[in-house]
Amino acid sequence: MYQKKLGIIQYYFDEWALNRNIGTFSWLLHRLTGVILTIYLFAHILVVSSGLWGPESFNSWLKVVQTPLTHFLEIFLMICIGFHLLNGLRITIADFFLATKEHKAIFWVAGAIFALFMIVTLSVFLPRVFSH
Amino acid sequence: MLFHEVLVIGGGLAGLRAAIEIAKMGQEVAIISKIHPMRSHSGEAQGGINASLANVEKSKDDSKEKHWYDTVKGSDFLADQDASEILTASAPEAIFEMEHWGCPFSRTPEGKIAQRPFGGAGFPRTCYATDKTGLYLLQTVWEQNIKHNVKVYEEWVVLGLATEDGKCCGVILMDLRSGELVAMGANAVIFATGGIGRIYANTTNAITNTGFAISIPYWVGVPLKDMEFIQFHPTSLARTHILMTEGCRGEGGYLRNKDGERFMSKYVSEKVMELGPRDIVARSIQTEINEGRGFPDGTVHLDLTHLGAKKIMERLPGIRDICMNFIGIDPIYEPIPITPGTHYIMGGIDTDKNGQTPMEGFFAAGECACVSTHGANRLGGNSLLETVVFGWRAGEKAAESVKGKDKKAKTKALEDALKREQDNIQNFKKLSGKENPYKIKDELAEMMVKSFGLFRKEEDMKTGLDEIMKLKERFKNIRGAFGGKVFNLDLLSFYEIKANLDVAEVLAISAIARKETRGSHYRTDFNKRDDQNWLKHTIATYSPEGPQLSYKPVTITKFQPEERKY
Amino acid sequence: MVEFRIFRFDPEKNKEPEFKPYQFEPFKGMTILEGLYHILENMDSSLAFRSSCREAVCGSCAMHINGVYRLACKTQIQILKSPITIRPLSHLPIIKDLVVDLNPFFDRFREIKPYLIPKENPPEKEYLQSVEDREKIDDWLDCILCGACYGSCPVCAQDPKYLGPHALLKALRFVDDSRDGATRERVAFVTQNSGIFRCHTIFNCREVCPKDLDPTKAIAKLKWKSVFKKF
Amino acid sequence: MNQKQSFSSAYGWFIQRITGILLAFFLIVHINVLHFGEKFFIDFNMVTQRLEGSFLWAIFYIIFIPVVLFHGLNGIWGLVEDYRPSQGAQKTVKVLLWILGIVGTFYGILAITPFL
Repeated sequence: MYQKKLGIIQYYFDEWALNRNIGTFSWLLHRLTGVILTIYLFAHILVVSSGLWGPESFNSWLKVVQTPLTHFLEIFLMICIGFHLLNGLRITIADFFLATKEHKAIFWVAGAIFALFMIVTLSVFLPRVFSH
Repeated sequence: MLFHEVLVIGGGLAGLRAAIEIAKMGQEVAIISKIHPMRSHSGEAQGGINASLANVEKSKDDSKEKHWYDTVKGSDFLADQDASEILTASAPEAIFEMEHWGCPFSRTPEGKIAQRPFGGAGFPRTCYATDKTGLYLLQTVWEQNIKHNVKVYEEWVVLGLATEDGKCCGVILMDLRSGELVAMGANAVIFATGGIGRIYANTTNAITNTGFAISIPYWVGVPLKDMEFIQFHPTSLARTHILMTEGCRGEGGYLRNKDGERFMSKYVSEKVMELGPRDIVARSIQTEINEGRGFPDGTVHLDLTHLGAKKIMERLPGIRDICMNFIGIDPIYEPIPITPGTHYIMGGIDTDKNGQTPMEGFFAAGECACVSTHGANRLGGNSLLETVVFGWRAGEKAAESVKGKDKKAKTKALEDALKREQDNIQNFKKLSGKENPYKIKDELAEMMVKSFGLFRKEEDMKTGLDEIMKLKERFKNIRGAFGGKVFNLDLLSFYEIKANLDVAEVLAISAIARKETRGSHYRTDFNKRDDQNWLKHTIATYSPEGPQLSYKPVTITKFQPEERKY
Repeated sequence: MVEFRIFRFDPEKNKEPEFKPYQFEPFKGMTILEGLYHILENMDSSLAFRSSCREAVCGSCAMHINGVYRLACKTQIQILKSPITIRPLSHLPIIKDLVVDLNPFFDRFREIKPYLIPKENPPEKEYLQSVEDREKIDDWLDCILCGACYGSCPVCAQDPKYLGPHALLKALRFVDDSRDGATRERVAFVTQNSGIFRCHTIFNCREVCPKDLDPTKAIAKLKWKSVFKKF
Repeated sequence: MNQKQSFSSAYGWFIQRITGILLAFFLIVHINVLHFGEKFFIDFNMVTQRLEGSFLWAIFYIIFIPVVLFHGLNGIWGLVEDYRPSQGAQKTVKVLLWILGIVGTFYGILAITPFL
């Protein structure tokens, strides 16, 4: 008998290769964005906590993190938050209201909301990137 | 050497039901099945299971005796009436048992088991669970096997029987997964291997239903009974021959020819119409097609469009799924093209009413057995009933018969049989001819439809028999089987094709000998029933020169043969 | 002309699986299963696959065909783009070619006690069940145990102890059955570490189910019952 | 039916959904105010102006921080559980996550006090 050995990361690529559909796509992205956001959350707390050592400390830290690059990365952060939030709501709707049949429709509605959100985000964030 | 007190061969309804009974009686039992039990052909049964429960308004005058009479009349009086009586009398009990085990029958408004009308029955007495009754029954019975912890050898194929002094003492098996041959001893063996539909090309049966299983006991001397009686289901989907349940007509579907005419009025009374017994309806359809009133693709239409979406979705959802998947037609809006298809064999391994065959320690139940409750033509809904009732009885009898016997395998006989099968396999692998065995299988199947189909004629059948002999000759000159061990489908097919040829020969010789028309055996050259000469069962016994025929009287207890009119 | 690219693995010959191409002329209305039989009968007698009913009720022939888990018997060749890639079900050990070892799959199924545990002693006739009560279980009955959902579920790959969509669907079938008396035990059982809460609502099971069942919905329903103890 | 049942995962699942819904609200307010409302560059004074003396904002963050930490770390726990770690590893990870969560909550609330 033959069974393929699963690598911890390889596994996600395999599943995506064999199930290319909305469900798998959003599950994978949900995982990825979730992990990124949790890491960001801790970093965020650490940066803000610099205020404990006085306004100067806070301001100097903020200088470090407010560069064109980080501002650009903030757009990426918004993508993560937007997706994770909308997809989380989609799963919650399916779980709570047993709306499994409509999950694709909900996905596309969420996609439309996401697109709107991104238009607003870009219009605010892109100028910020180039204002340095 | 492996040993089990009772071995059940076949994991369909009859086999599983027998195993439960044996486990309940405290005997050790194992099931051997070529496929996983849930893949059995029983699961394809759609319409329902008969019992005179009198649960609906129209059937309140129904009784066991009326069910008995309908069964006997449907059989064209060839049924053994004591067996039919057992079948119909145990029916309510058997169905209540299934219900208690959890079978999700459809319900009447009062919460009782719902019943629908079926062909050849005086009252609506077919208990149903939408149009997937077989699947749900199979699930139920398998679940009970899980509960009783019955050992199942999945994907083990029986290749031969081991006998000693005319008694069955075990089987030779091939484990498909490893390809190893195994001898397994047993004090009793129950065969519940189902039908042989695949020797016909236009069959509604599963791919697994070949003539192989039934030929195994035949080769060691167990006689086959009434093999000429093959039931043709009136409504099978065009080309694929997937079953369209009799429930379609039971729920009020019409049969129409190309002029849109409900042609059944020409063949049976206005009261019965589409709900005649299967042999008559099938022949009527074939007559329409033969006389040019069918559609150009050789079909007539089964029209459900007038039933309305709600009724179809509620009562016949499976039929709708099949139509949409396989021919892209939605029966709510379009009629279904159908032709008759080979469906069921009334004959089989000769057994008495307890499933006991003439060989000691060897039992049979279900479609592969011929208790002869169905005689020359089975009524719809009686086959599921037969599997349950006679599976149960065979299990009970087998369990009783092994009580107090030695729990030891008869090594000598088993080893001989094992050697024989090993040689057989070696021979198959060593062959070096040119013929493709699958071509032989296909040609046989086509020929059977033509020569031993709905309408039979002496000369057609004779040429058919010649053809079988020629194919047998050609089979000796086939290519070798694939040499691998693991999951060797090719090797298994060789066995099956060889068996198909033998079973077809039995069928052909039995059919040629019976010079009358009875039930599903319709001869254009002898188109009258002949109770004087032919009110008897055909028994075919194996001999190296070919099957030897003898005859056995029919048991008649209550109902004297009369003209069969609908 | 159509090309099948079939996953081949013979434990007696190969160490690693490979894909082999087969080309033939299909007839109109030919299904993938008929194609596989055509190959077995005329081109390559070493091919192994499972089949039985050829009408989508036995569940033998679930496999991964052109990117989706489906039943070979009800998939028409003409709706697919050639070459058609055929793989066995995932997450299960491969015995040979397209034949997988379904034992892990059935073991999970057995764990949930898939049989009726009656509330009361059986009456003389049938248990009475109203049409409405029968309707409640109607959506959960048709499972043919083909394994498509198990193969498509990413959780089943990671966690071989995970009960799987098929077993959880069956559990709900008994939980919702008005005749069954073991509801509390059943819900408690599926609330185990490898039970319903390993489901991440990926929807693959309902997308691939050849009988159009909805295991995702069944699991969601069980989650509700588990959290609010509403039996 | 002998396997150990764990109703804690049932509540875990439920609370994950509830905190998720709460977070949707919190995040929209938080991000709207900070990233869309504020000027391009933030410094200590700007934040203090907004938060100083505002009882509502204090409550907002005191709820927001534990909720977001629970949601994040419970999510990580779900991911870890998928890999079926051994009993010992499960315990270790669980303790680690709880410590991270509790410390994070206190430290996070502490971190906003200078602005109040």
